[in-house]
Amino acid sequence: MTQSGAAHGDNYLNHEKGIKSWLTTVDHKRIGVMYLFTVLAFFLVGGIFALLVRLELFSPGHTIVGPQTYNQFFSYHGTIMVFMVIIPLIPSTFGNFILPMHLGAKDVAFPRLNLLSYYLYIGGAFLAASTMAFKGIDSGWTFYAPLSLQSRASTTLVLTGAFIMGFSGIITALNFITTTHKLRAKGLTWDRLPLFIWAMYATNIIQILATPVLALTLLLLVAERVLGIGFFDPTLGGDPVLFQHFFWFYSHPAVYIMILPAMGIINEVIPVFSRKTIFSYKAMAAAIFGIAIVAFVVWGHHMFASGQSDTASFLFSLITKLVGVATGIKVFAWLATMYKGSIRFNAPMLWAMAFIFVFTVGGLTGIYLSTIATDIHLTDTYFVVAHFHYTMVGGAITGFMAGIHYWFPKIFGKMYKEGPAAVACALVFIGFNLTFFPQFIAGSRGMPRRYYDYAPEFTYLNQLSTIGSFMVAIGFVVTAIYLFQAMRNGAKAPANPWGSATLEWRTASPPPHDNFSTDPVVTAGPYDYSSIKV
Amino acid sequence: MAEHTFFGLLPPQATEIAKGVDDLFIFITAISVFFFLLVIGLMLSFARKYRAEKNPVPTDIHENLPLEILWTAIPTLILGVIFVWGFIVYKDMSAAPGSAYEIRAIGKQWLWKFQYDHGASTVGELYVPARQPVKIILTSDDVLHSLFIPDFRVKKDAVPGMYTSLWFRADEPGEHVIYCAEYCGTNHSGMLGKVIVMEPGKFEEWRSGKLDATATSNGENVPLDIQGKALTEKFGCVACHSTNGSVMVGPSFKGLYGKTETLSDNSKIVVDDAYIRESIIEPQAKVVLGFDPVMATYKGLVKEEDINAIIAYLQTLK
Amino acid sequence: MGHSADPGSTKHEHFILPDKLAFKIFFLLIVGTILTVAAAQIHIGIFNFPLAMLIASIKAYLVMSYFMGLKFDLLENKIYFLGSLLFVLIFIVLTASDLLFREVGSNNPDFIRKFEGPTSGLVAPVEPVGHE
Amino acid sequence: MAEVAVHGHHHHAHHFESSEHEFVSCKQGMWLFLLQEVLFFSPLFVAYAIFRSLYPGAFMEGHQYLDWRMGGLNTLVLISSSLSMALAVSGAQRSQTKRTVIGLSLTLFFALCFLVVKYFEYSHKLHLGISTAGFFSLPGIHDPKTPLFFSLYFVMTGLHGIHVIGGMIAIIWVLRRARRNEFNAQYNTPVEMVGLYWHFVDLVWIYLFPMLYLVG
Repeated sequence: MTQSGAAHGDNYLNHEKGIKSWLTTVDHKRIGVMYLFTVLAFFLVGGIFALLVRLELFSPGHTIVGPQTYNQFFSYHGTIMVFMVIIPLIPSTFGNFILPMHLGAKDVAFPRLNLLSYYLYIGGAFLAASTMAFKGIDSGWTFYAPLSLQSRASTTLVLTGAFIMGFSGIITALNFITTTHKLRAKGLTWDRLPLFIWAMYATNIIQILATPVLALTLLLLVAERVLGIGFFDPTLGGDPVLFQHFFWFYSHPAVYIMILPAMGIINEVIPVFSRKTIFSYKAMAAAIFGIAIVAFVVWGHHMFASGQSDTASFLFSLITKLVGVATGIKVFAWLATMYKGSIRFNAPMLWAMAFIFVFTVGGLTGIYLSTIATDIHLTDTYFVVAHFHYTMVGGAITGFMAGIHYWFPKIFGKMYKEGPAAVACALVFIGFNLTFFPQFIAGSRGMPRRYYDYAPEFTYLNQLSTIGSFMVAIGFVVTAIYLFQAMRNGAKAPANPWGSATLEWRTASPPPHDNFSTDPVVTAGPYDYSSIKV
Repeated sequence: MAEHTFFGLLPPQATEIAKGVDDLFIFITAISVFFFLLVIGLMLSFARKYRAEKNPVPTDIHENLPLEILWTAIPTLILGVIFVWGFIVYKDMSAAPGSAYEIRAIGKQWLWKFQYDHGASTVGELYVPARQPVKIILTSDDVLHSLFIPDFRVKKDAVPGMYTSLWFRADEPGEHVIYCAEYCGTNHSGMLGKVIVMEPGKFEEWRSGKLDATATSNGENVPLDIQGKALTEKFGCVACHSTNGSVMVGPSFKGLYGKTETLSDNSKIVVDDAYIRESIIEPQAKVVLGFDPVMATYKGLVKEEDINAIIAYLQTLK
Repeated sequence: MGHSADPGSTKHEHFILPDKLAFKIFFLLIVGTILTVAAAQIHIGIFNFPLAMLIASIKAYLVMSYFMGLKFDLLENKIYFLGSLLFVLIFIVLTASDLLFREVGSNNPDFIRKFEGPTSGLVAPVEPVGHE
Repeated sequence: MAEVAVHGHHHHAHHFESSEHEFVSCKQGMWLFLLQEVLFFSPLFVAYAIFRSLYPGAFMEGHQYLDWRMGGLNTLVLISSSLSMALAVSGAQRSQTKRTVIGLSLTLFFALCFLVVKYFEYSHKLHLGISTAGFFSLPGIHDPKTPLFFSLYFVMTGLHGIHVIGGMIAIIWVLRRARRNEFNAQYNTPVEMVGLYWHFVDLVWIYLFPMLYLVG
């Protein structure tokens, strides 16, 4: 089945030489790799801000910086992590690299648009990050209305940067939807698509429907600051809660843009390492789409205490319960996939199991926040901070780590060592729980979020959290070390190291420039391992 | 102060509603712990029982409709129960009883101001009668704030240009902390307050003016500079102006009185009573060089006697 | 050479708008515009706006299906473009469920009068109540 | 993408099976782009719906200052530009290059007329002191929310105007290629795509005209 011989020497990495060939490439694989390194660089910057926030909160009152600098730290941590890291993290790295190969296509539908979306991302990201050299940003990543309008920081610049980055996401989504529709391999009908493609398809639908609303909301904020249009400014007759509606109409679907691709990766990893087909493929695809549709009707649960009418709170709370059901279906189905399988604990599987653990905690704590009565007490406290870090860092970042360890041999053609990978996974997992579980307790005891100075009773919990955050940092550093080391002189990776049945493993690793020497024909499902020996 | 409830996970319960919310919180926790142990238990047992060495040949299972229906219906049922229970509790929380005593609260960059029906207004201290429903009508003068009283399990945003409301009935007298829960700028974490629950009789006494609302609790004849010190803490001055010479958001109070300061337009002035009074009422008028004009006005909040007390206090800080 | 699995989705006759139909649509659009303006003159109160939107939607239908050829296009393109209106509808309905149903709020005139006007915004800022 | 050979024969991109396959994919990409544009305008329609139901008086008072005759003229101009664009596209599909060039030029002309009418409207209003809420200085306004109506007017028609300018740039690009005789019955994708975009811009104005100018 595998065709590794033909493309032995020539692959997409050494097809053309020189930095210019990389910067002007339209090969979806090279663009995926460029995104990978750019997004990870911003992940490092966002991570440093996270550590600075945790350092400042090590003790009540002044620890390392004053209140204004602290406000800039958490604003940058939020903005960089949300807009520059976790939204493009999986869709633009593994989406770009793997999606066309999963479909058996030679490239995405519009390769030049793909390169344009990379440069839009870079342009927007550097414009937003350049505000560090000016007056910074101090209204959080949410830019709530009256404060972001009166802020003397360079808010207009970061809003323009985020506006440009939004179009990068839209064009990528547009590209992938057309590719999924029009460039599928022969025999690859809709019910033989790998679930990663279903997850990416749902993510792209959300991206193409929600990101334009964010783009215009940011534009309206800029117009508000520059032209004084008064939609959100109470002194000109507007309503700040209207801004929260516009903002969360994008930002809740955005959290599903972050988590659905991670679910897609887990849908790929667990069957391969359990040697068993995914449990109830149709229900899983339906659950993915269920989440994608419900994503657009629940944004009001961020605003239960914001002066929203009781009618709206009632509606949003009721519909949000559906998300819990759909997520439950997926978690139980993953467990059912492991049932009676033949499980091998390679690094991707360890990260997938860490994902299930952490995402379950994240999902369950969502129940507290979707019920209005308990949410009134818990919203805007560290309980919410812990909840969205469990779902976003626990979900999307852990899903990404499972994905990088799963597709590393295919992308770089080298194998990494399993020992350090297990150590790093344990470090990050324990450090993560040590960082964020104490925050649940601080939150339920009433510690509000975005607090520079807190009451002495919360000191012990914050100190635990700071120690945990440095453990996570060490875990990621260890990961970076052994992955870069493997990139340089790791063992040559075979075409199909994990014995997977999806199309990208039928070609050499790293794949040739045109992905497949002969066009693949799909005859079986994506998780049919009967014909593949490990 | 009553101790924390539910293994220290929740603040003390100071109202009936708080008990209702905590019961629901405990129920959801029970459900969550159960499902957490179920999912993680199953995952670990499958991982141990079906690892490659022990179970080399995987069995081919595609789906199991009854099981799928089960694990869709049960969560839906449980979430339905939680929703209905939550709605019942919330109905009491949202609608204040008609007989509630109304107090207006105004959030302002970095302090809470409360206005009572008999005309008095206090900063940072909310005086309420025990065992009687109290309705707080919230609004804000500048940006979003949020009145959060953990012990009462109540929280509502103060939105400029709009009124929102919350209500509670405190069980017994005591003091409870007030936080601002909506990020509102530099001193968001310093925007604290206190709910002082009094016996109804004592509250009536206070209400009819016998106790001066702004005097510190230990009565009348407190020296002016001591009152001034208490006022600089209550109005949140010390959150931005240090008293030990270190530069914070604003210039330090230490040695400020009588000092010649250079202003942002490089002109020089001597810090005297008039400059301090003007900087409290119109902070942007004369900003010291090197500082951002961040300070918001205290006009309408600080009385003349308060300014005199603050000036007296500043004179003691050599 | 990647080729699509179900050929149906790529083979479709290339729709070319006949000139006669183009001018007919153009004429209908002009009539529509005149109707829109005429409809605005007759004052039927609450029904004016829905009527205007109905006429505009008919004109929009004409442009979409003939000038843009959506009528003769693939089903998936129809679903995408018209599906987007569903999400705009969700956006409007749920946002309205908040702003139009607030009992305590900026749009509740009797509530405002009870407290001598809002504290900020166009109306004069609040003066401290009673003796300050 | 499409490498265009000199003598007008178009080679479809290597990863497409045929130029027909490429055309269908481009059209789907365009429809997805238009889907995104609908959502891009949606917050303004939400703001319109909310503010109109909250402050009907402001809309009543505000729209008297809008000249519906100018709006009506602009509607006719845009409808004619839709016609000329449709004729240009059908011309390209029939390899009648001369008609394509004339059609596109006419569309460009109508777009220019639209912007000129818009310029007069805006300058007249700004001269009167009618502008967005922050700089509003028109005397004799009763409803405190009327400046909000004009903010909505300027933002909606302004954003639409930017899309008209974007459309004109696209038309100029396609017009130059049409004049170099690059389009024929086998290859006219760019003309059709620009046509779709232009009809969408007209579609938005069809809704804006009654909403802003003809408040019942």
